[in-house]
Formats: sequence, structure tokens, C-alpha cells
Amino acid sequence: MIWELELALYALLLVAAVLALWTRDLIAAVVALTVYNFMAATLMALMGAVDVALTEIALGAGVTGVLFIGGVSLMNRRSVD
Amino acid sequence: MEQLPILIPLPLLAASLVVPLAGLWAPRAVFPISVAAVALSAAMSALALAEVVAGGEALRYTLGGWAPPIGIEYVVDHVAAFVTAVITGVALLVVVAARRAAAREAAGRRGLFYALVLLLLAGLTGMVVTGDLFNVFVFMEISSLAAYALVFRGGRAGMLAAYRYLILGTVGGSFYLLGVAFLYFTTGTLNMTDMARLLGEAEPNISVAAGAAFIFAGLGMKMALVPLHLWLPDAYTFAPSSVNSLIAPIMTKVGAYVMVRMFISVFPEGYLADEVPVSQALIALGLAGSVYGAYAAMGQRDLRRMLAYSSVSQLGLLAVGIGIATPLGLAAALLHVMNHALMKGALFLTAMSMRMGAGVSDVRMLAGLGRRMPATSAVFAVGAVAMVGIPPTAGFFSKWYLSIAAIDEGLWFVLAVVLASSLLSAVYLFRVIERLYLAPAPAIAGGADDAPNAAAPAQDAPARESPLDVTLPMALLALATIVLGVLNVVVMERVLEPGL
Amino acid sequence: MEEVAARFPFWMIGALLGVGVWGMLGKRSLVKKLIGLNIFQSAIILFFIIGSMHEGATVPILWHGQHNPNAEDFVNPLPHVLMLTAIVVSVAVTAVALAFMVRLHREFGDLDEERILDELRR
Amino acid sequence: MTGESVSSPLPFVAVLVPLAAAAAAPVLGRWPNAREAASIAAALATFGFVAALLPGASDGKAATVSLLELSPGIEVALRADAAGMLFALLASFLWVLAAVYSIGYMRGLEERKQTRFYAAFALSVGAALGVAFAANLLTFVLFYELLTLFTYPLVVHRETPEAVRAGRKYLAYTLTGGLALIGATAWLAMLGVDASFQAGGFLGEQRWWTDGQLWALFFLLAGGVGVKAAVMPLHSWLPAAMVAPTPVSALLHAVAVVKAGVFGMVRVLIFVFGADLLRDMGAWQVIAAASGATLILASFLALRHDNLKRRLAYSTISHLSYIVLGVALLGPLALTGALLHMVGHGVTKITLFFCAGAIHVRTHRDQVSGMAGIGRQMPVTMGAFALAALSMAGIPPFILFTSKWYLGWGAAEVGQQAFLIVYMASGVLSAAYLFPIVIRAFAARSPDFPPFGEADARMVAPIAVVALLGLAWGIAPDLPFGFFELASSVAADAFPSSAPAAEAAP
Amino acid sequence: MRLFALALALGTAALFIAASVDLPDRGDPDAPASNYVAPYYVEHVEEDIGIENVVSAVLADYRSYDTLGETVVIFTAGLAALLALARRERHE
Repeated sequence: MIWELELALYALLLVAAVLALWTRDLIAAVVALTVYNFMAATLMALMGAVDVALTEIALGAGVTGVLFIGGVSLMNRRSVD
Repeated sequence: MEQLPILIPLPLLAASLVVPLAGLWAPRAVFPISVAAVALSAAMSALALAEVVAGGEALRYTLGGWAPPIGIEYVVDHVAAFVTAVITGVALLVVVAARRAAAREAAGRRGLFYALVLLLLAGLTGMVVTGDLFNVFVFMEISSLAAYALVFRGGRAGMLAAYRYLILGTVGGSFYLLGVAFLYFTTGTLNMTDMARLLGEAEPNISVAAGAAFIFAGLGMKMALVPLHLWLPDAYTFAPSSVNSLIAPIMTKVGAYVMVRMFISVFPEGYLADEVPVSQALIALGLAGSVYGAYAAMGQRDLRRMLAYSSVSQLGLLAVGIGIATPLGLAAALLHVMNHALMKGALFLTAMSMRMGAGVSDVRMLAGLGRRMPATSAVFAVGAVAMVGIPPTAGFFSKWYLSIAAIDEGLWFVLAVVLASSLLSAVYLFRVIERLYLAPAPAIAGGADDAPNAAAPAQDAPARESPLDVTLPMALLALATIVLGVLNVVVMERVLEPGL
Repeated sequence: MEEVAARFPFWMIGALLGVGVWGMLGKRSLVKKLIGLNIFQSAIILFFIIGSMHEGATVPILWHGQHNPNAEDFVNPLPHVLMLTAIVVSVAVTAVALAFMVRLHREFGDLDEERILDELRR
Repeated sequence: MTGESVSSPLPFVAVLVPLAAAAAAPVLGRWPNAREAASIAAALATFGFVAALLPGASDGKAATVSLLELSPGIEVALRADAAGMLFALLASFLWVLAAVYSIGYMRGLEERKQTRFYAAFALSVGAALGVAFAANLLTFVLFYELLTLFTYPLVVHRETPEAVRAGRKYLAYTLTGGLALIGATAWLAMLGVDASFQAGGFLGEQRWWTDGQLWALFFLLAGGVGVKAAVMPLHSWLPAAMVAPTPVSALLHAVAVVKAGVFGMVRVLIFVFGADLLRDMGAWQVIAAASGATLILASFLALRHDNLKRRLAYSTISHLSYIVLGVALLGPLALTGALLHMVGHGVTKITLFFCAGAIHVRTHRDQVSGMAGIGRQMPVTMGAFALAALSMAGIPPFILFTSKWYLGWGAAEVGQQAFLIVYMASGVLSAAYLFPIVIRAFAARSPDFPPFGEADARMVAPIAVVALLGLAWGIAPDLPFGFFELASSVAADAFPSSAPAAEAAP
Repeated sequence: MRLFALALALGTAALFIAASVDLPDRGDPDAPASNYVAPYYVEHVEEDIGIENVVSAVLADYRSYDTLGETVVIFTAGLAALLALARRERHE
């Protein structure tokens, strides 16, 4: 695999992580977190870890995202920082 | 009894499946089942200890028959058997003693509550008996998750404390995992025995050093080593009484045990002092912690918070013992694991008993309880004396061996700090004893707001001695601090020395 | 360039760990702390996976009927197994933390750590 | 130590009896008569057991019992050697009298929590006997710490704010001292030194010590026992602890606790370091200077205090330093004198405290200035006080004259005439702070006293006994227990090269 | 606090990057982890277990304790969440 592509994916990962912490809209933050986990899963798949990638998408991105959305919808959407 | 290693956590796990169901249909059965499971686990630990001491060999068991490093191995050697026996034994007494408090604090959720208690213990015993680095992580998370949830039951303040505990605890676990990753990538194995062999052969390199650093940072978080102790005071103060008398004596000790394990069966001898300054850091932070904890405890008015800071202080001493890392230093640390579990178990149970019987936990309100709650107060007095380290209580001997180990290594300042921290603990503990026995207690020179009349209210508050099922286990713990103090040579020579 | 090609994943993981720590300790919002924790854990998981791969190897699934497989053709399966467990653990922790958070919100009407502390002091 | 050992459980039994009595006190707490009878019986039994050890100790066949291994290689062992016997006999004998006296005192004042008092009292005596019989440093430290712990409830017995403050001070001083001892003991244990007490010291045998190490050990050990021996500047807990009931002050702060400190000084200086080593180091000068200064200073401070118990407390501090100085002079005569002074001061000072307690019970007066004319109403009590005061001043033929004779001679023997003068000056000061009390008690008339008469017979009888003993032992120090013989045999063991002390008999 | 957190975050990142210099390169076929235990799984899975997915085989058999632990973690988390969300008003 071309390592430059991988590097680009890592950069996206980093951007998503920073975004998730930076935005004050919690729903947006959760979306960013889901993107982050999804990117991570993609990277894992690229590195040959198919099972882990599937689990990461299902649990890390899927379940976590749903839990977060569910949780946040019960609370304030705005965050202090 | 080849399966003994797995039989220690197994009754707890099995019972934790049954208990929530029992909670739904037969709430009365919850407590007996839980106690039976803990007792069974304690019996298995005792059996394993007896077997190891008699046979002199570690018990090894591999599930599915896959020999390590392919599969996961459970190992019960002298040290592991000793630690499981201590934690299950103390847990048994505490669970029995905390029945009434738990019934109140777990109101309506008894099944869930006890299931989590059992899972907590299962996780802790699992961490002790496993011989696989990753498996330690899994069990650590089990016990931690259970602990977070139990602390969360402790009212409004307990909720935030539990949340912070969760964050910091998970960071600790993650750091541990990160450290394991480094070790795994340099050696290729996860089995402790195998790892020790490979690390011994390999050239020291930065990755292994970093692995050690991350692992010890994670474990330091779990065992509340200053400055990673921030979660502990709040968690111990606001947790339900029944819970903190369970987690305070044993939870942090297992973190300490895993550290000891790193020293004795993962890293080659001397590695953690020469290649990575882990030993030095442990000694420095432990000393800082033992003084800071004692100092902070002096300023506390809430009895449980005072005991929590006292834990920080005692854990600091434990870390010093581990950091010295000679067989004697490690033995001192392990002996302190036992002694501190007994003493803190007794002390937190008295705090629970005082809260239940007299409704107070403010040190200033305890005046005169010595007369109205004689058994509880007596246990507190014994526990406090042991904590200060007056011979022949158990607390004296861990400090004794620690001092000898420190002098042996030429660490004179360690001796000085150990002695000084005992004096500081005498200051705050005897202050409580004065309150208990010497009513009406005088105003303490602690600031202008500490007016003399603040001591008065408990006088006419109704206070009854706790029933026998609370006081008896408490008294047994107090008695054990004395008996095991006198018999410490047996523990040292039969159990700890052959194991180190 | 060689150097970059060989080492960049570690730098990135380091950066992600830093971001995670910042989220956990530098943010007042309890939700953000949890997000930071998630970032931190995922970074560790990714780190394990990076260590499992090697050049010219493929997914550790034997194609049908293959006998005497050559280990060099497959990436290391052990970290994958560990990480499956680690993912589950991290999701479990997240779930518990969210449950705590819902309860805290119900109790205090807020998820700002400072404000909860103020409320508690009162 | 010269002389062989005989294995015998007796020393352990002697320590155990008071502990058992302490356990019995709460059980019998509801029946005060039974409780107090048990206390007296235990005291008598303890004294009997201790006395039974006497023949062996004077023959040089010390009864020895080793109890259990407390730390690998270090045993808890008890050994009734001559020096230990001196202290044990004194403590157990005076316990009998104090037990009788306490009944009168505690009932006379209707004190609270008497059961706790008797239990803690018995425990303290047990610990003191343990200190006396300790065969090695670890055992010594063990009982020394227990003594601190068991006497704490007695110090704070009144539970007044003042008592609590005194208790804190007491703990702060003595626990710190104990920690210093523990530190030193741990150090020796780590080096594998067999820390069994030996006349002439065991440290001198080990050649590897550097000067710095020896001095560090010296300060830890001597400082640790110096706290209980109330050598200035470590003394201030003692006057504070006088808030305790008088029997406590009498037995514990005139006999058991402070004597444990002084006795510890004997053990440390003679049985751990040994005279030769201390002379080489020059360390004896430190102790001698500190105790010499204490001796004079405390006497002056005693003059200043109007409160009788406080005045006696400073007198105690001064006399303890007599003993410490005698030990530090490192001569056989001085050591004999010091040990005799330990016994003599115990008997004399307990007389004074008993009298102070009796006065307190009858009149509730504690100030010296309020005691004018009291001798007419309490002739036996004040008569005993007068005898004790004469003894304190070193007037022949009282026991403290004998001991001071030896101390003074001992100072001269080692060529330290300066200390001879110190001893003599302090004798004059003792007279100065005690005689006025006696004179005013008998000579002055006080119009405002209602008639009250003597105290309870259970108080007067012990007072008379101890006062007369002070006289009897002064005339014949060897009767009936052979204190003199014991003291001189300790000195002979410690300084084998010197001439036997008996030549110097007055 | 924020400065402290920032310092800690940068410290973690720096420590990690500094520490990783001795790790095998990305994709290094000679890395110890790939050559010690791992080949056994690939080479023996056929005869030992008889399924094709090595990851599943390791998960379900060689390291089944971890899987057991994993299940217990989920179970614990479930109980923990239930206990946390339980209303405390109810009494038995």
C-alpha cells in the first residue's frame, strides 16, 4: 500500500479528533467522533485487520455513536467548551 | 487440585450471574449467595496458599490446554496466593459486616449491587492469579467498572466523584495497555514468565523502558500514587459506606500487587532501577505521598476523608517498599498490603458503623461515642494504633521491615520520612481517639472557625452500638492486626521469603 | 523520506494520544472528557494494529484448502484478538460513562464540571 | 553479662500477671470491691514472682525466657539480670502499695471511670516489667512503646481540656522518642548485630563502625530514652502530665515511666555502648553536660512553682538527672550510686506524691502556699513528708544519702570533681524547695482551716510504709532485697577491671 | 489547570514519540512480535482448531480467557449502567 495515502488518512483522523473536541455543538462533536472512529477502522482494514475493522465500525463507530447521540439528546446540546 | 488458580475467581463470577436474577425474584437469597461465593473463593485462596507453601512450587493452570505463550496461563505462586488470601479474607469479613449498610444504600437494587460487588472481587482476584499481561488489563477493567458503578451510588457528590474516578481510572488502564503494547512489540509475547526470559536476553532499549514507564504510570493511577491520587479522596469520601469499606482496603492494593509482579516476574532484576528510573520514581513519589497524605489527613474533618488521605499516605509507604525492590523491600511492601488491608478494613468499617449508629462522620461530632459505641470505638482505637505503627501490632512490622530494607540500601532519608509519617499519622488518629473517649473534647487549635461549641451536638444525639454482625467482623479484623503482627515472622518466613 | 515512511504512524499516534489527554483534562464539559477518552483509547487500539502488520502480508484468514501456510504471508493475528477485546472494553466504559452522565444531568441539570462542583459546595 | 542464664518462664509470668489483671478489671468492673481486691492480689502475685527471681539474679544465674521470633533472627526474650531485677523489684513492690493507696484516693475523690483506671494501671506496670526484663533492644523497644500507649489513658484520665493537652504533649514527646529507638533498632537489625544487652556493651565488639555512625546511633538511642528520662530539653511533658490523678503521678511519673527512661539510659550507655566505647567517643560528656545542667536548672524551676505536684515534678526531673549523670560518669562507684538512687528516689518520691494526694483528697488544696498549718491536722502524712524531704536533701541516714554518697564519690573517682559540686549544690536546692513546705505545715497557724484530720487509712498506711522504708533502706540498703548487692554486682560486671565497690561503704 | 492539562497532553505525545524510536519500523517483517508466537497461530490453526479465520480461532480457543473476560466486561457494564440509572426512591 502507498504510505502517502495512509498518511493522508492519519491526517484526517487527527483533524476529526481535534474537531470533536473543538466544536461546542455536542451533536457535531459526536459526528466528528464517529468519523474519527470510522477513519480508524478504515486504517485498520488497510493494515489487514479486517475483523478489528468490522468490530470498530460496529462498536466503536456504531454503538458508541448511537449511545452518544442517545445520551446527548437527553441533555443540553451545547457544551461549555 | 491442578485447577485451583481458576477456582479462585470462578465462584465469584458464577455467583455474579445468579445474583441479579435472584435480586428480581428472591431478594432474600442475594446476600447468602454472595457471602457463600466470597467464602468459597476465600477457601480456595486459603487452600492454594496452603498448597503453595507446602509444595514450594507455583501452581500453574492453562485453560484449554494451550501451553503458554500460546495460550493464557494462570499462576498462583507464594505471592499471588498470599494476596488473594488477604483480599478475599478481608472482603468476606467486610461484606458480612456491611450487610445492613448495603441493604440501605442499595435500596431496591440489591441484586445489582451484590453482583457488582462480586464482579469487583472477581476482577481483583483475576488480576492476581493471571500470568498474562493482557489478561491483567481485562480483569482490571472488570473490577474498575464495578467500582465506578458502586461509588456512583454515593449520593450527589458520589456521582461526580465516580465520573472522575471513571475517567482517571480508564486513563490508568489505558496507560497500562500502552505499556503492554511496547513490551509486546519488542518481545512478541504476553506471558509474564516468557517476557521475563526474553527481556533478560535482549539488549535494553528505549521501547522497553517506555513500556515500563507507561505501565507504572497506569498502575500508579490505580494505586493512587501521588500525584496520580486525585480521584481517591473524593471517591472514598462520597462512596456509600458499605462500598468504601470494601474498596478502600483492597482495590488499590491489587494495583500495588501488579507493580510487585512487574518487579519479580516481568522485568529482569535491576532493570527498573538501572535502565528506567522506575525504582527511584517510586521511592520519591512514595515518600512525597506518605508525607503529603498524612499532612492532608490532619486537616480533614470528615472521618472518611481523613481515612482516605491516610490511605494515600500508607500507599506511599507501600510504593517506597516496592521501589526499594530488594526481596526485603518487596516483602515489606507485601506485608504492608496485608496489614493495611486489615487496618483500613477495620477503620472504614468503624466509620460505617458510626454513620449508621450515630449518624455522624464529622470528626468533631464523635465526642463521647466511646461510651455509647464501645465496640466500634475500641476497634477504631486498635486500628489507629496499628496504623501509627506501635509494636506489636501489624502496622509496626511493615514499617520495621521497610526501615531495614531502606537502611540496607543506604537510603537514610527513607527511614527518616517513614518515621516522620508515622508521627504525623499519630497526630490525626489520636485526635479522633481523644474525641471518642475524652468527651467533652476541647476546641482544637485549628483556626478561628473551630469554635468550642462545634463539639457539642453529638452529646444528645441518639447513638446505638451496631449489632453483633457488624461489630464481630470488625473486631476480627482488629484482632487480626494484632495476631498477624505477633506472628509476622511466620508470614515472612513461610510465605514471603520463599516467594521472592 | 525513508525515515518518514517508516516512522510516521508513531508520530501520528503520539499526536492523537496528546489530543485525547487534552480532551480529558483540559475540558470542563463531562461529554468532552468522555470524547477525549474515546480518542485516547482508539489511538492505542490503532497503535496495536500498526504493530501487527508487516510488509507483503495479508489478512490472517487462510484461503480454503490451504495446507502448511507460510506465516510470513499473514499479518500477526494476536494484536487483532487483543484489540477486539479492547474495543469492547472501551465501548463498555463509554456506555457506563454515558449512563453516569445521564444521571448526573438529571440530578444537576448541567454537565459542566465547574458548575456541578459549585452546586455541590452550596 | 557475666554469669550464665537459666531457662525459666518466670520473667514472662511476672509480665503476664499484670496484663491478666488488666483483662480482669473490665469483667469485675461492676463490683468495685472485687475489682480492687483483684488488683491488689495481682500486685502481690506479681511482686511474689519478681521476688522469686531474686536469688537467681544475685547469684549471676539470670532467668531467661525467649518468647517468639518477632522478626527473622530477632527474638522477644526476657531476662532477669541484676539491673533488670532492681527496676522490676522496685516497680512491682511499689505497685502493691500504690494499689492500696489508689483505692482510698479514687474513692475519696469519687473519680470517674475507675475500671479503665485500674486496667490501664495494671497494663502499665506489666509494660514496665517488660522494659525491666527485656533481654535485647527490640524487646526493650516493644515494651517501651507499649508503656507509652498504656499510660496515655492514665494521663488523660480526668478528660479535662488540660488533661487532653497534656496527653497530646506526652504522646508527641514519647512517640518521637520511641521512633528514634525504632530507627536505631532497625539499623542494628539490618546490620545483623545481635542486640542482646551485655554488660560492657556489644557495640564495642564490632569494629567496622565509623565515628559518624556511632554518633548517629548514640543520638538516636540516648535521645530516645532521654525523653522518658526527662533530660532537658526533652522534659516538658513531665510537668504537663501532672494533671493525672495522684496515684498515676506517684507510680508512673515518679517510678515506672521515668524510671523506664532512666533504666533505658543504663541499658543504652552501659549495656549497648559500654564504658570503653563511650570514653573513646567522648559521648559521655554530652550526657553528663545535659544532665548536670538539668539537675541544677530543674531544681531552680522547682523553687518557682507554688503547685505542689508541679514542684515535685521538677524535683523528679532534677533527681532523674542525678541518676543519668551517675551513669554517664562511667565509673563503678557512680554506677552503683546511680542504681541505688533509682531505687531510693522511687521510694522517696512516691512518699511525697502519696502525701500530696492525701492532702488533695482531704482539703482539695494543691498550692504550697495554702498548706500552712496542715501538719497539725495530718500529722502522719506530713511527718512522712518530712522524712522524705530529709531524704531528698541527702541527710543521713536516709537512703538518698547513701546513694548520693556513692554518686559523689564516684564523680571524684573518675576525676570529675566539678560534678561532685553539682551534686552537693543540688542537695542544698532540694532542701530549699522542700523544707519550707514542712516547716510551714507544722509551724504556721492557719485560721481558715476547718478541722478535717487524716486521710483514709488505705492512704495513710502506704504513706507510712514507704516513708519508713526510705529510712530503713538508708540504714541497711541491703535489707531485705539486697538492692546494694544487686547494684554493685551490676557495676562489677560493667567495669570488670575496677576494684569492687564495697570498699567505699560509708 | 488548562495550562497543566496542555503540558500533560504535549508531554504524553512527546514521551510517546520519543519512546517509539526503538520500535520496529512500520511493516518491518523482522519485528519480534511477528516472529515469536504469531507464526504458531497461523501455522497450526488448521490442525489445532480447523477453521480458516485465524483471528476467530485465537479469540475462541487459544486465548479464550480474554474472550470470557470480554463477555464479563459487557455484563459488568450492563449491570453498572442499570445500577447507575436506577431510581433510588424505591425501597424493598
